[in-house]
Parts: sequence; C-alpha cells; structure tokens
Amino acid sequence: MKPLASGLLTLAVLVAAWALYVDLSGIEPFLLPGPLRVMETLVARHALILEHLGTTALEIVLGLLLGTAIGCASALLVHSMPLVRRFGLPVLIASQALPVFALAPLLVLWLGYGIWSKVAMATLIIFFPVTTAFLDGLRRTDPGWIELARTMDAGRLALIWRIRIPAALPALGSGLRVAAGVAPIGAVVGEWVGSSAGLGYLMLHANARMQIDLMFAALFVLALFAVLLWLAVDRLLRLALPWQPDSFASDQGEPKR
Amino acid sequence: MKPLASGLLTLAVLVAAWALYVDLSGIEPFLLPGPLRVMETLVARHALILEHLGTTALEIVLGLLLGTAIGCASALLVHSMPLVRRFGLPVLIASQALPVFALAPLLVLWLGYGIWSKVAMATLIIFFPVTTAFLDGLRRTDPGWIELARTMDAGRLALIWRIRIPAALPALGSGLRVAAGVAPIGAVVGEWVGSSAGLGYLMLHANARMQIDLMFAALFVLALFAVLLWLAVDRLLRLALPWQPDSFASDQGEPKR
Amino acid sequence: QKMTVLLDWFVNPDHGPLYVAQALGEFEKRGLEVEFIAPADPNDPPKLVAAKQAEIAISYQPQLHLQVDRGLPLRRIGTLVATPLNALVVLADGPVESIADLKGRKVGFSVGGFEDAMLSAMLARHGLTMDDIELVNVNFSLSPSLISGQVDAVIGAFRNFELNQMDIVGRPGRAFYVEAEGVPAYDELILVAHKDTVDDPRYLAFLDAIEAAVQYMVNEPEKAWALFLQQNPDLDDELNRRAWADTLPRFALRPRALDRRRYDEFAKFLKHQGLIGEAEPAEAYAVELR
Amino acid sequence: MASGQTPRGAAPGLAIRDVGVAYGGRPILDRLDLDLTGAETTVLLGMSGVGKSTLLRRIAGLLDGPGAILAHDGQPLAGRIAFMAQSDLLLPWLTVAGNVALGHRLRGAHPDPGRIGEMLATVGLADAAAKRPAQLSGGMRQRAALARTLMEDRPVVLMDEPYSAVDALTRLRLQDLGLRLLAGRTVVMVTHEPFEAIRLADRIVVLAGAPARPVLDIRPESGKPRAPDSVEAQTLWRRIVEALGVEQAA
Amino acid sequence: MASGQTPRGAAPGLAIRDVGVAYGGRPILDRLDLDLTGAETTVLLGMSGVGKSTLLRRIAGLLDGPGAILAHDGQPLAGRIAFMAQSDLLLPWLTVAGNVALGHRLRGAHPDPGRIGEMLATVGLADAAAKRPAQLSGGMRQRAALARTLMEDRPVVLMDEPYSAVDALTRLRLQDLGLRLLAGRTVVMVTHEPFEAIRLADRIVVLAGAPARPVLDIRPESGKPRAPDSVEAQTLWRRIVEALGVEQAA
Ligand SMILES: Nc1ncnc2c1ncn2[C@@H]1O[C@H](COP(=O)(O)OP(=O)(O)OP(=O)(O)O)[C@@H](O)[C@H]1O
Ligand SMILES: Nc1ncnc2c1ncn2[C@@H]1O[C@H](COP(=O)(O)OP(=O)(O)OP(=O)(O)O)[C@@H](O)[C@H]1O
Ligand SMILES: [Mg+2]
Ligand SMILES: [Mg+2]
Repeated sequence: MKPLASGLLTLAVLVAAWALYVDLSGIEPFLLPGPLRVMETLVARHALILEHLGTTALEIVLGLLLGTAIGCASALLVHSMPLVRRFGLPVLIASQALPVFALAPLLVLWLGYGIWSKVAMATLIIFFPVTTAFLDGLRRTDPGWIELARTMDAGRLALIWRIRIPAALPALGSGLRVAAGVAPIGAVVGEWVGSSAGLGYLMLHANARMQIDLMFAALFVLALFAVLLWLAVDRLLRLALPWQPDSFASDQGEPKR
Repeated sequence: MKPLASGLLTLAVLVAAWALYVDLSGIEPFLLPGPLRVMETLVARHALILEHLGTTALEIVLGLLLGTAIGCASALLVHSMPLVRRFGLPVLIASQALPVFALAPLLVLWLGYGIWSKVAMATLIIFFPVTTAFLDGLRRTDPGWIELARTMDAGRLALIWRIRIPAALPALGSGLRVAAGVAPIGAVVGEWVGSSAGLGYLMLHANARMQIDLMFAALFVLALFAVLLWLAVDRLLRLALPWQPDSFASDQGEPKR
Repeated sequence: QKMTVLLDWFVNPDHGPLYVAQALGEFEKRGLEVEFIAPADPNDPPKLVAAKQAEIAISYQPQLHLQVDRGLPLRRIGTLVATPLNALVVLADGPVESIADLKGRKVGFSVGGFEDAMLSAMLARHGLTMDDIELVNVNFSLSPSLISGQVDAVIGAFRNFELNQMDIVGRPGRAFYVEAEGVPAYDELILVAHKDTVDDPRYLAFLDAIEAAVQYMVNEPEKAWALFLQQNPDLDDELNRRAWADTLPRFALRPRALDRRRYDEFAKFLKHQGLIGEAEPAEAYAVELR
Repeated sequence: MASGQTPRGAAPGLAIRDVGVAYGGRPILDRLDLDLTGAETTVLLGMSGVGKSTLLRRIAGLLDGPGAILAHDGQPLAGRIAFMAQSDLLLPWLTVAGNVALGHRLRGAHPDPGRIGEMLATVGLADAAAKRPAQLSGGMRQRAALARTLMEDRPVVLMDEPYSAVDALTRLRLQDLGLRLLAGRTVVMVTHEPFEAIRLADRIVVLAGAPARPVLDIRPESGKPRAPDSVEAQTLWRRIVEALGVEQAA
Repeated sequence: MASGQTPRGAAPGLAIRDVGVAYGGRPILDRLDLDLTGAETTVLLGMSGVGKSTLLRRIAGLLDGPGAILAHDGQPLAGRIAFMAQSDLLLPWLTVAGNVALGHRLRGAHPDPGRIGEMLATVGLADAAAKRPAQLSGGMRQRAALARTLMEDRPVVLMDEPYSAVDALTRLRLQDLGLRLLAGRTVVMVTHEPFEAIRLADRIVVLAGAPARPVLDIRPESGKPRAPDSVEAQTLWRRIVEALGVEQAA
C-alpha cells in the first residue's frame, strides 16, 4: 500500500512535469503531444496497446532470461579459458557494434520471422552488460579467498563455483540491473528485425501513419513497464544477496545505524 | 610488439572462421559476403570509410565523455538525494525505453542537425550503464568505512567524495567497460538523428542500396574500432585502479602466486 | 539566401534534379544557398518542416494526406517524381504469376503507413481480401527477404530500385504496378513546405531551378549523370546507373504544376480505406505557386 | 603533538545512561549504566562475543537504541571522539600516510605532513608511509590504524583491541606511546590481555553475561604503568580471569 | 575427530631449503634453511613485519620464489596442509556452518553435519552456526576460522596468530583444544604472545632482521603444556623477548 501510493505520486509528479513542459514550451503536438492527449489515446486504444504489450513483454522476459544465461556463461568461459578470452572476448565486444539493420536479414534467415529472431536481437543487446559486469566481478575476487581455496585443494571448477561466482554475485547483480534497464529497448529494437506485433511495431507503424498520440501512448506504457521491471529486478536482487551492504535498504542516503 | 602480434593472430583466426562459415554454408553474398570481398571493398573504398569513421569516432568519444560525466553525476545525485532518487530514478530508467525514432525529431528541434543531436542520442545510450554500475558501487560501500568517517565528523560531501566514490571506483570501472562496449552502437544509432555522415549513415545507406560489401566493410572497421576502444579503456582502468585485485593482470585465469 | 532541404531518404537518383540544379549553379543564379540533409527515417522531414526546422522536405503524396489529416501544417509546393514508384514485386521465376496467386502466401512490407491500404485495393480486384494473405513486416530487408524465400511478395518496393537490385544479383523480379492494379495514380515524390510560408518567394525560385535542372537532364542525360556523380561519387555503381536511367522519364517536367484531381481522388481512396478521417479538397493538401 | 599531553579541550567524563542494544531481538546490552571519569583510562574486558565492541560503538554514536551517552560537561559529544575499530578499516586506495591523514582530509583540513611523518615514525611505520595497505603485514596494518586514531587528537579516545596484532616488544612500546600521547584524555580501551589492562588502566571493567553487565569494576591503587610481577598485579590478574568466567544471568 | 589425535597419514617433517621471497625487489626471506620435525609444534615469533606470515604462506605454497619446501617422507605436500591465515577470510555469503564446511565442499565431499556441529561447539560457536560472518564479533570470527582449519584434519597445520582475538580464558581453552586436536601433527604456528609459545611449543623459533633469519631456536626441556610461572618459563620468556629485539644485519 505504501510503496504503491508513493509510486503513484511519483508518476503523477512526472506526468505533471511533462504537461508543464508541453504547455510552457508550446512544442508542436506532432513532435511531443501533451499527457492529456496521450492518456485519452491510451484509454481509447488500451486493448490494442495491451495486446502488443503482451508480445513485447514476452520478448523482454525471454531476452532477459536468455541474455542473463548467455551473459553468465560467456563471462565464465572468458574468465576461465585463456583461449576463449583471446578469441572470444573480441567477438563479444564486436557483437555490440552490429547495428540491427545489418543483422536483420541474417537473423531472419537463421530464425525466420517468428518471435525468435526478435528475441535473438534483444538477447544480443541484453547479454553484454551481464557478461561485462560478471566478468569484472570474477576478475576481482579477493586473492585471500583464492589462496584459502588452494590450500584446501579446491579443483578449478569448485574454486569457480564456490568462491569466484558467489564473490562476483554483487557485480552480476549490477549487470542485471543494467540489463533490466535496456531489456525493453532491446525487445523494441528486436522488433525492427521484422515483426507484425509488439509495442515496437506498433510505435513504428503509428509513427509512419503520423498517429503520434498513439505512438506516445505505446511509449508511455513501455516506459512504465521498464520502470516496474527494473524495480522488480532491483528488489529481487536485494533479497537474493542479503550479505551485501546496501545503503538503499534503509531508504536513506547514509545509514543512520 | 607481443600484444600486437597476438592481436593480429586473433584477427586472422576470426576472419578465417568467418570465411569458413561463408564458404561452408553457401550463404548468399547479399546477406553475408565473404571476408575477401569485404576486404577488397575496404581497400577500394578506404578513403570514404575513413572519412565517415572520423565523424563516428568523434561522436563515440564525445558520447563516452558526456555519458560518463552524466552517468557519474546522475548516480551521485540519485544516491545522495532521496528526492532525486524518487523522481529521477524512474526517469533515468524510462529514458532507456525511448526508441530513437520517437526521439529523433525532438533532438533535432532542440539541438539542430549538427553533431550534437547525434551525440545526445549516443550519450543517452552510454550513460545508463555508467549510472547503474556507479550507483550500485555507491550503495555497497563497506559500512565500517562509513562509520569510521562518521566518527571523524566527515561532512556529507567529504564522506561521498573521499569514501563512497573511491570505494565505488571499481564498480564504476565495470560500468565504463560496458559503456565502452556500447559506445560505438550508440554513435551509430545517434546517426539516425538528422544524419548526413558517419559509419552508421554509411552503413544504412549502403544497406538500403544493396551495397552489402560496403556495408560490411564499414561494419568491420566499426567492430575493429569497438574492440580497440574497449581494450584501451580496460587497460586504462587497470592502471587507474592499482589497488584492485585483478586475475587478468597475470593473464591467467587463476593467479599462480 | 540560405535554405535547408530535407531529403526523404538517403541520396539516390530520385534526387537527381536537386543535385543537378546544384551542380549547374541554378540555385546560385537565383540567389539561393541550398543545403541538403538526408535523414535516416523518412517520417522525420515533414515533421521538421511542420516545426519550421527546415524550409522544404521531400515526402510522398500518400504520406502528405495522412499528415494533413493529423493536423500537420503542410502543403505540397512542387512535384519531383510524378508517377508512383511503389510496386508489388515477386520473383520472376516464382509461382506467383498474377495477384490472385497470392492467396495463402506471405507478403512482406517495410512499414510506411499505407502498404496495407494499397495491398487491399490490389487484392480486391482479384477477389481476395487481406485475410487471404499473411502480412509480414520485413523492415530493413525488402529484397533479401524475397530473394531468400522468406516471403513470396513484397509491397513497398520501388520499381526503379528493387527491380534493378534483384536483376543485378541474378534473381530478377516481376512487378505489379500499383496504379495498374486499382490504386489511383499519385505523385511519388513531392516537395512540401509549411502552409504559412507558401508565399515565400524563395520557393518559386527553388522550383524554377528544379525545372531548369529537369530540362537539362532530359536534354543531356549523360552529362547530367556525370554531374550527379560529381556530387555523389560513392553512387557510381551498376545499380545507381540503371536506376538513373529508369527514373529519368519519371521526373516531373513541370514541377510547379498541380494536378488537383489526383489529390482529390487519392484523398477519397484513403478515406475509403479508412486511413484518413475526411477527404479534403486538393487545396487542403497542395498549392500551385505562381 | 609529538609530546602532546594536552588534548584540545578538557577531557569530559562520560555518562552511559540506561543504554540498550539488540540485534535481531537479542539484547546484547540492556539498561546499562556506567559513569566514566574524565581524563581516565578505562579498560574493558570480557569474553569474546559478550558485547565490548558493541558498547564501544554505542558510545561512538554508531548504534541506535534506547538510552543515552552524555558528556559530564553537558556539551555534545560529537566531534570530541576518536574511534579505533577492532578491524583496521584502512582504505585500500590510500597510502599509509593518506590513511593517517584521513580524518583531517574528511574535515577539509590540510594535515601537517611533518606531523604525519612523526606519527608514523612513533608507530614504527616511517618506511611504509608510501605503501598501500595490501602491502602491509597484519601488525603493520594495526599500527597504521593506531597512528590514524592518535592523529585525530581528540579528548575522548575509544580503542578496540588496539595492540592485539603486534609482538610483545612492539606492544610494550606502543603501550608506552599510548600512555604518553593519551594522558589527560578520556580513554576507553578494549583488550583481551589482563596484564595490558593492569599495566595501563585507571579503572578496569569486566563485562559478562547476556545482556552484558559489569561483573568487576576496580581501580588499582598504585600509579600506572604497573609491572606484571607485583603482588597487586597478580591479585588483579586472578580477579580479572575469575570475572571473565562468570556466566551472569540476565 | 572429537578425540582425533591421529591425523590421516603420518605427519611428515618439513625441509625448508634455500627459500627466498621478495616484494618489489626487497627480500623478506633469503636463502632460508630450516628443518621442521614431523609431528612437532613449532612456534614462530618475531617483530611485526619481520616475515612470519610470509614464511607461512611460502610453506603453504601460496608464494613463488627460489628454494623449495619438501616433506621429509619424499611425498608431495599438496593436499596435506591446512592453513589458517592471519585474517579470518570467512566467506560473507556462507553461514558459519557453511564456512566450516568449506574445505569439504571445495573438494566435492559431503561434510558430516554432526562433525561440523561438534567442531563449532568445541570453539564455542554452537549457537552461531546459522549466522553470517557479518553478525559475529571479532573473536567469534577468529574462532570460526579456527574451526574451519581444524575441520580440515590435515597432517600439517599452519596457523597464523590463531588465538589473538579472544579473551584470556577462551584463549586457554582454545590452546588446550589445539593441543588435543593437533597432537601428532606437524604444526607451525605464529604467535605474538611469548607465554603462548612457551605453553604450546615443542620448538620455539624467533625470526629477526631483514631478510629474516632465526635468531633463537630452542626446544624447551619439559613437556607441554607448560605453566607460565615455572622458572623454565620465565627464562624462556626472557630469551624470547631478548631475541625479538635483535636487529640482525643481512
Ligand atoms: N603484498 C605485499 N607487497 C609488498 N610487501 C609486502 C606484501 N606482503 C607483505 N609485505 C611486506 O613483507 C614484510 C613481511 O610481512 P609479513 O606479513 O610476513 O610480516 P609478519 O611477520 O607476519 O608481521 P605481523 O606480525 O605484523 O603479521 C612486511 O614488511 C610487509 O611490508
Ligand atoms: N551486525 C550484527 N548482527 C547480529 N549480531 C551481531 C552483530 N554484531 C554483533 N553481533 C552479536 O553481538 C554480540 C556482541 O558482539 P561484540 O562484537 O560486541 O562482541 P565483543 O565483546 O566485542 O567480542 P570480541 O571480543 O570477540 O570482539 C555477539 O554475540 C555477536 O554475535
Ligand atoms: Mg570485539
Ligand atoms: Mg603476519
């Protein structure tokens, strides 16, 4: 109840700021419509928007799951196998430079026009922060713990599994927060690959038809979804890493105790 | 000399893998041309590509600098001011959900057709990992250090500046590694905004006109640039954080000593 | 006097008159200093002109109807390409010989906003409806998706480009021209300006320069091509050469001239397809500069 | 402050009033009352886990809970306390000298480099000024933390096992250093070494039980430092060890 | 192993041969030779920063450098050493019980929960089994690390100041526990407390100088544990403290 009320208040203030900007700047409504018009469209077209949101939400969730899995796996591989590091790391980095229009025909060729080509594109965008952050965490393990494990005759796998990975979980959490933040746009970009459903498609279509109100209504829903997703992931991560100090836990900048 | 040779070897192996895939799969060259054709085009059109690379490189560097600055500033603000956290954090997250086509006309309106509207788009993409990772680092400061600082009557600012920020630098470094990885695509996406130059423009143009060899030649250059940028940032970060344990420093998965 | 002209898309032979006029100094002669800016998204230029961020935008007639319907303060002031370029394209050696063969097949499109309207008009002539086909948005890969068999036909292909592209890679296509299949003829490429500024004398000068350029192109096609390449050296390839030749006869010889009936008819067509609310008279969309 | 026996401002006594601290519902301290005389050294002892560090942190203002910590002079305590925690809490990104200067830096002051050097020399770290904490031995880390605490020059000094990680000789030397530099200050020190308490304390308090209570609270009669082989010292030793073993009921 | 005097496998003697360790060009150990008899407890003392921990880490195989560490029985040492570092190195994400079980888990074995409980009980942490390290006092952390080391049940045990953070009574109790559980093993233990050395050692080695060398190397005559108030103990104490103060030239 409390966080809900506070969330609604935040939303209200932000929407008011938006209305204020539109009013004061006198910006043309076909560049940025005011919240009232957008909300009207949102209400009028909510069935359409929700339907497309369903598609996009599925892509987001699949992309996030796959991206996390692939990100973790590639970080582990790059970290533990010098050969993979040498040849794989450049590929991972280079993969981030691939624009969607270059990849789109290939993705469609490999995966068809179904949901998987979009999920693949979203995954490509999502996995990188996970890989990088987790890899960084794996690199930074306290050498004392590594030494301890070595005196205990830990095998390579045990060392990674029981020391390096848990020690890197806070860093991984950091990567997951970034991933959760970019997952929605990842799904939208995925829909550029070629799609006939999803908020990205809806926005693209509305934009081409100059239905700017509809585009912003869809965008509003997407942004709201993004914020909720991020907050959910943040909450989950806090619960999952209870040994981790966190100055937000007390909801104050500095801990009072 | 040694890293150069090893880098060239890596490049050779990866290009060979690409050639092999194109050969074995018999993929149509208008979907994915072989490296030989791309290299020919690269050589033939190098002047054009380098000229556009210049623009994109400038955008990358500016975007990275601005993204880092804005990312750090927003992380600090969100961390230290509960009010900003409440209203600013959702805005930061929502900003990541904005697709370029929705923003492009607004950016042109605000910043004109010059390089700054592109840099703004790139910055928008780059700042988020920096913010999130740095914010995470700021949240995780060892409570013992905070307590120590409090017994020393540290002011709010001094506490942040001398304890929280240095303690969060490794996390910030992690964010910067992600940022360096996405900066090239950030710049390419930025070139959708009122574009007339840059590798992104060149690629989109070449793609639209089926000059797939040229597109992949430009893409190859961009990817190479991305990898070199990442490695440079990684090296700089290692030098900048000497107190930070790093299992890559020995260039082995596990430290031998 | 400085002027900014926003192209609809990347520089290509469709923009021939603009660059030839520039090369011939036709703008300079009339005291104009014109800058061309190519966007990445064809939807942006009309918005930016409507927001007075540029003087002139290159756009498409069907888009203009939609834009005016949504309240964008725009008017067509001139025509660049006076016929439709859009076509429904299939593989020449493919199974689709007539539009009727599309039943149960996949049609790719790249979101432009009105493909479905054209398509449904074309299908209707052959007794099909949109429910008889599967529409797939293929976005960036119009001809690749067709060539690689991902779709059986594409709508939104430009007859002067995509057909040549396919020919060059050895997979020639067959085009069904939209105006021959039940869609009213329209002007593919037009010049639009803010409706409050249509009296600006620079526009007249600009169109005079374009007219001069088109005349020159018709008279001296080889020299004109050389001038165009001089300004866009990276377009010197087989595809653009062919496209240039195919586009040449389609440029409006009288760029200022306005065919009111075209606008009336197309507005009615779009209204019938449910894409616009009201079919306004031609004056609401276009002006003829004098 | 090389000779610095006089802290800035007189050293206040401390009134610990009705203080409680609980972790997850388990009370560690409960309604504890204790008055510490100004300018005296009180040494706290007690079984491992009894709550000594908790009490020290409560006095330093780092823990919330019922009750209050007041200065006898009525002035607020903030700004008059230096605290040396049980773990060294050295900042890994600063050199040893930087760590010692930390308090000043945090208050926006420019510490006198000469004084830092002097302080490092007194704890035997003159050569290590430019090293990072990761390059120090355990005892060296503790001495760096000690130097940082002494550098603070506060009238009230709280120290949690400050000499536990150094060898016997260095320990004696550091104790003497403490006696000299901390004279005239209100010192609360935790130690596990009864002879250290006997040598340095004006007052010895042994805590026991859960919640923790003073089970021994004595002021040795002779002046300090006291040798470990006097009869008084032997008696004190026995009483302390006896008190340590008390399992007090709440 | 509650009573467990016999380690699995006989406890080998150790030959430290020509061993050197240097940090950034500064030699801490140089051409050091030392033979440690099997099944004996050798106690290392020395000034803070002299190189005790460095030597222990070198024996544990954690540092590179010239020279070699060999077992007298000719078998490789790997897998026969348990090491308790100077800092507790508890893993913050594991409970106390999880930390104690760490060695077994790392080797893919399933530790006997009964034995973990027993081990925790012997170090007085029975109630803290489910706590996370952050919830422990300093001494409790050290005891958890001790329990983890004893849990390893290895013929060679290296311990770096294992009892430094606990009160005098607990210390005695833990020393007795060590005597019992470590009997028959080759133990190398670092301490700063001469009486602890006297009480527990078969052999006492004091290191001094840079690079560090043994300046005292004695075997007390009487059997252990030795009371601190015997004449022998007093003599030993004086010799140790004297040796600690030696500044030996390289
Ligand atoms: N990682 C390191 N880098 C540089 N110097 C180091 C490092 N580790 C230790 N040293 C130096 O080596 C010397 C010996 O350190 P060591 O930890 O062995 O001392 P010690 O005898 O165990 O001391 P203490 O009793 O204080 O624990 C010290 O002077 C220390 O500064
Ligand atoms: N953050 C915490 N959360 C829960 N319990 C805690 C926490 N910190 C301390 N405790 C508990 O409080 C009790 C007292 O801890 P404290 O650190 O004060 O002991 P101590 O007397 O200083 O012991 P030592 O001599 O071992 O340092 C212990 O039983 C410990 O488990
Ligand atoms: Mg304590
Ligand atoms: Mg040591």
